[in-house]
Amino acid sequence: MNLTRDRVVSPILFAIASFSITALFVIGVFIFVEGLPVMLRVGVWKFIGSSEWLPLEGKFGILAMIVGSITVAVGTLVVAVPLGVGCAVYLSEFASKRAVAIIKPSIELLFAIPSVVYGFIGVLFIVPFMREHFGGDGHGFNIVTASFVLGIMVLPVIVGISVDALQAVPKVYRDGSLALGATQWQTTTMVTLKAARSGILAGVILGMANAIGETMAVIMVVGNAVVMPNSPLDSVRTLTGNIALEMGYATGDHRQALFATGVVLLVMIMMLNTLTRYVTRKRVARQ
Amino acid sequence: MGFGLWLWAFGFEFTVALVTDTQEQTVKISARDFSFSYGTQTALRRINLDIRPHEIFTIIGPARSGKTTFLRCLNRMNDAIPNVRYEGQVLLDGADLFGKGVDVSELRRRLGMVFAMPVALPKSIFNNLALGPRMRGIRGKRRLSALVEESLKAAYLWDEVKDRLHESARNLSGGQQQRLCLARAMALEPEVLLLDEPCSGLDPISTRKIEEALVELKSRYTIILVTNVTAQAARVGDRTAFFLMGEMIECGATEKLFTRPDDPRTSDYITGKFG
Amino acid sequence: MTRVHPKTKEFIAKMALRGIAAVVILTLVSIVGYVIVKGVAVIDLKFLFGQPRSMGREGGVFPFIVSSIYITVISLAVSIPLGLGSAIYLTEYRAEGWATKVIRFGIDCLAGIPSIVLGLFGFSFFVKFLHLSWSLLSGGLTVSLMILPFIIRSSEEAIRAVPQSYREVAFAAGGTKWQSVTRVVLPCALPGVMTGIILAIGKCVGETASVIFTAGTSLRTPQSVFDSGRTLAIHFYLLVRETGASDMAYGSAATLLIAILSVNFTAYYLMRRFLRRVS
Amino acid sequence: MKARWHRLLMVVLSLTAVGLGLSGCGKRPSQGRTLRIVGSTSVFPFAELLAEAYRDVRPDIVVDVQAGGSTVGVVSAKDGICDIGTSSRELRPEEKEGLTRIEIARDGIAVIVHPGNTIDELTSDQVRDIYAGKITHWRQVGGADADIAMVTREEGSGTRGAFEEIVMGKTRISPRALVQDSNGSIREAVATSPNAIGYVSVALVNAKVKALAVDGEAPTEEHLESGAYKVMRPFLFLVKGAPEGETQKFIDFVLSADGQKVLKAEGLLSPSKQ
Repeated sequence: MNLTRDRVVSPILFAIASFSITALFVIGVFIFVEGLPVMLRVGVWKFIGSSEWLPLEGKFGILAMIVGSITVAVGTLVVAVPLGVGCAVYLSEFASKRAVAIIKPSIELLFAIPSVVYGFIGVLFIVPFMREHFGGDGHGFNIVTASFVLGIMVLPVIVGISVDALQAVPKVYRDGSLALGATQWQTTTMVTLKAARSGILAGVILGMANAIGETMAVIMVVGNAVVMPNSPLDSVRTLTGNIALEMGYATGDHRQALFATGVVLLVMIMMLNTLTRYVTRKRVARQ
Repeated sequence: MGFGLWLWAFGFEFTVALVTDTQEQTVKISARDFSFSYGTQTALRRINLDIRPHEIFTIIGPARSGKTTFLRCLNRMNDAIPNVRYEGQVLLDGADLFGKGVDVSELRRRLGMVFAMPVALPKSIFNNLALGPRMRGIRGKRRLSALVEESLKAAYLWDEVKDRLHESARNLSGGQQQRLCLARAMALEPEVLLLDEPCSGLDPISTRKIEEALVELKSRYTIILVTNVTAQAARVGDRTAFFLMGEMIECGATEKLFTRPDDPRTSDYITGKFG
Repeated sequence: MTRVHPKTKEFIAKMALRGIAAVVILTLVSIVGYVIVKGVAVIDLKFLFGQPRSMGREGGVFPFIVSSIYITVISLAVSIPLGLGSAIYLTEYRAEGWATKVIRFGIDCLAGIPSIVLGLFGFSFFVKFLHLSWSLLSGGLTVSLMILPFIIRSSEEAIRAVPQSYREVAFAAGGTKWQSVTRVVLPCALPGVMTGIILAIGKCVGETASVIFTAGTSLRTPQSVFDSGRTLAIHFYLLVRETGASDMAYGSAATLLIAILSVNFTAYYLMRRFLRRVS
Repeated sequence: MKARWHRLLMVVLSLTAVGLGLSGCGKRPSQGRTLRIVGSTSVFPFAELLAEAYRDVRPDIVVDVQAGGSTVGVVSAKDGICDIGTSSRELRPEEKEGLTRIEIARDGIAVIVHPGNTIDELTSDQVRDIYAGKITHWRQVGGADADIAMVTREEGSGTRGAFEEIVMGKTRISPRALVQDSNGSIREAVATSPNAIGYVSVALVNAKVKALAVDGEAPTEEHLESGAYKVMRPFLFLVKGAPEGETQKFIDFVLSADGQKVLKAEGLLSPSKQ
């Protein structure tokens, strides 16, 4: 009886496990079928190489938005990496065990705060602050604002993964270094951080993927102007924002162009993913 | 439930048949030209030995000599390793272990195993012991309780834990945990006990308790004990085999093997020239 | 170049790190605290169980709470069996090989898809292609695609963390693979699996981008999964967009945060108690 | 321990069961009892209010309103996904086919600035030049010493379409304009930025923002009715084929004095006499 059940279970589980692949395939098909035709009609290079976005006149160029997504993501990292990794190093290397036992799960809890709440805080505090003290073309709705909002938003991800990576470094490494007379700080910078490097990097890339994929919080604070940014104080539109903003009103080619925006977004995220896999695989190989 | 009951009834009859069988037989387990390899590595080479019912058969040998591998072949725990290859035969009551249609679960139930490191599952003591019987489909509370009590008594653990059967087994000491593992193996109502260096992590007192239990249990089970403490083999073994580099060098009555070994390598090992 | 004494350096670095950690924690805590403090004044029984009036500018948020629960329940009901099943298959039933590589790649890709793109897909697949229209079912299914990879990963990690020796015990006791999984491995991995599920609940409740295109924005209390509904997170987003930082917006946000945090806290607490009991 | 695990299994199973049960009880007749209205985000708040008012008249009817966008309204009505589609702009010729167009109200589009702004009035040429990016500084139109932050709706929006048609003519709105995706969010953006200019439905103008007079005419009800204030567009209900049954009854209610009273109270104008 048991054996027969086992023989039945395996294929069922295989079917379940293949669901992700199937879902991915169906998603891909639906997005590509809707998005590719207009992309091919306009020309792929023109679509991603021009920044003229006049969907009602049939001009679809999303370069400005690609640049927008990337600048916002980079800005996010500039804000989040020093804070997140610093916080993680403090937690795993210097804080007391009891403090970590309380703080780390709390930070992970914050992972569950809806992104719209971060956007709301951004509109309420950071946008007026930026407008009054820095001004610029975006009048407060700009790349820096979005970077701060997203930077805070991805902190829990980066802190959580970095702490895990740091704590996974065997204690003997640290003991070895301390035994050689190094201070705790020297041990951290020269031994622990080096050993945990790829784990932290994976967390950072994941944070970046989150930043590129975030939609609603960004729409609220980035201003959504379709222009090539000249300064960090300019407003930009991100790829995700473009879809969310115009989806409601789009029809025909315009709508397909939004699906095509989704295609570009997908490809960008896949590239980041491949990078993550490469980074983490190297870690595995080394160990 | 009905199905389980039927199965239980079937199993019962089966055991009765075996009991009548074992009274006549003189060989419980017998390896014939048995070789075992995984990948390109040969772990066991042409092993020939017979294990008699109701004896303590000890296997000694240095690390990586294949003794644990041999033990794990007996209840087919090595099946999970990819690319394994068996050659030759191992017969249990005359039937090939690796033959077609062998129910591995049933086989493993008949050969209860205790590992080198005591593994107490993060469950209560009772549930640790009841795991095996439950997986066989035994549900009755009374029957389970009886089995648990009986096995704990046989492992000399009952008096120490009878008041806290429903507390976590992880709170037991190392020695107690290993006796728990022994009891867990016995709760399967097996015919053979396979013990893989069961005392390697234990202090002398715990070791003695387990050894005493084993001698006591001989009347009910056939016991195969793998050990790297030659003295232990000398203390409890009826017959002993010496393994080296995947080969069985010598096998015989323990006393004879320890006093007048045939093979110079055996005497080198037991006198401590290497190992 | 003046050489700073290592001890001084250590002191400075430690202080700087402590400062950074304080900034991070304070920022996050103050965001949560601010919203809850501002919003908690609005929350009363009438707010929680009342119907919204004039576009949600007045009245209660009951329909949105119901919709949020629907979306969460539907997506968990779909993604927990699929996620656990996949995790079990990948860890227990299949040796690492091309099959696991392909499946893992699929899971990673699925995890990487931005929620807005999932929203596009949900709209064209569930809403239009399957004729489910804007409904909680469409929304819940879309969200389940979002949290599935997350649940698979966390379950997989938890299952992997169960010592190999536990499985051997199960096998040695005559267990089949399935028995070793259900009776030994899963119970031991349960805390980890639950952590993943709890975090996933947070994601379900807080998701906006994909739900807005699939579940719609109806203000009514949904009667069935085929009805459209507006989740609390979407309601908050629309309120903020349409009316700015109003009391109602704070109230909704606070309700949302309190709900998520209390689910998480309860779960953590239960898990700790559970862990203490067994180990 | 084991019991706990079984309990979890029970929870999962019952969740699934609840899900299935819910989907089971969802199979009830949708026609006749639920009216589904989908479309323009500008019409959405008003349709929602109408639905609320209709609940008092016909408690047995559920009116379900979705915001999607004017174009979604048109497409959904055509596809039959909804009973009534809504649009806040005039239909394009190719969209008209197969749809019955019912004008339920007219809405002025107000040009708004921050209440602290010293400007009270602009000509339509000035508004156009501001949005075209030719005028970038408030001093150029007699205002304060500050850059203008223009806020616009996204491409495809009904409000934007009407604004472009009436004010911009052939000129394009500068891509530098900040984009917000609803009337409300434009109002909020303008209300919080001292140097911003935006355009929203007249009905949404409140104390947080200041509506400018365009070409000397303030967007008051009187000027709108008389046609002196030109920036105006219709709110449409769209029905596939001819409206019938409960759909027709709801439309009758909207066009009745009771329905119109709801819209009037929010600052909309009655539909143009046809």
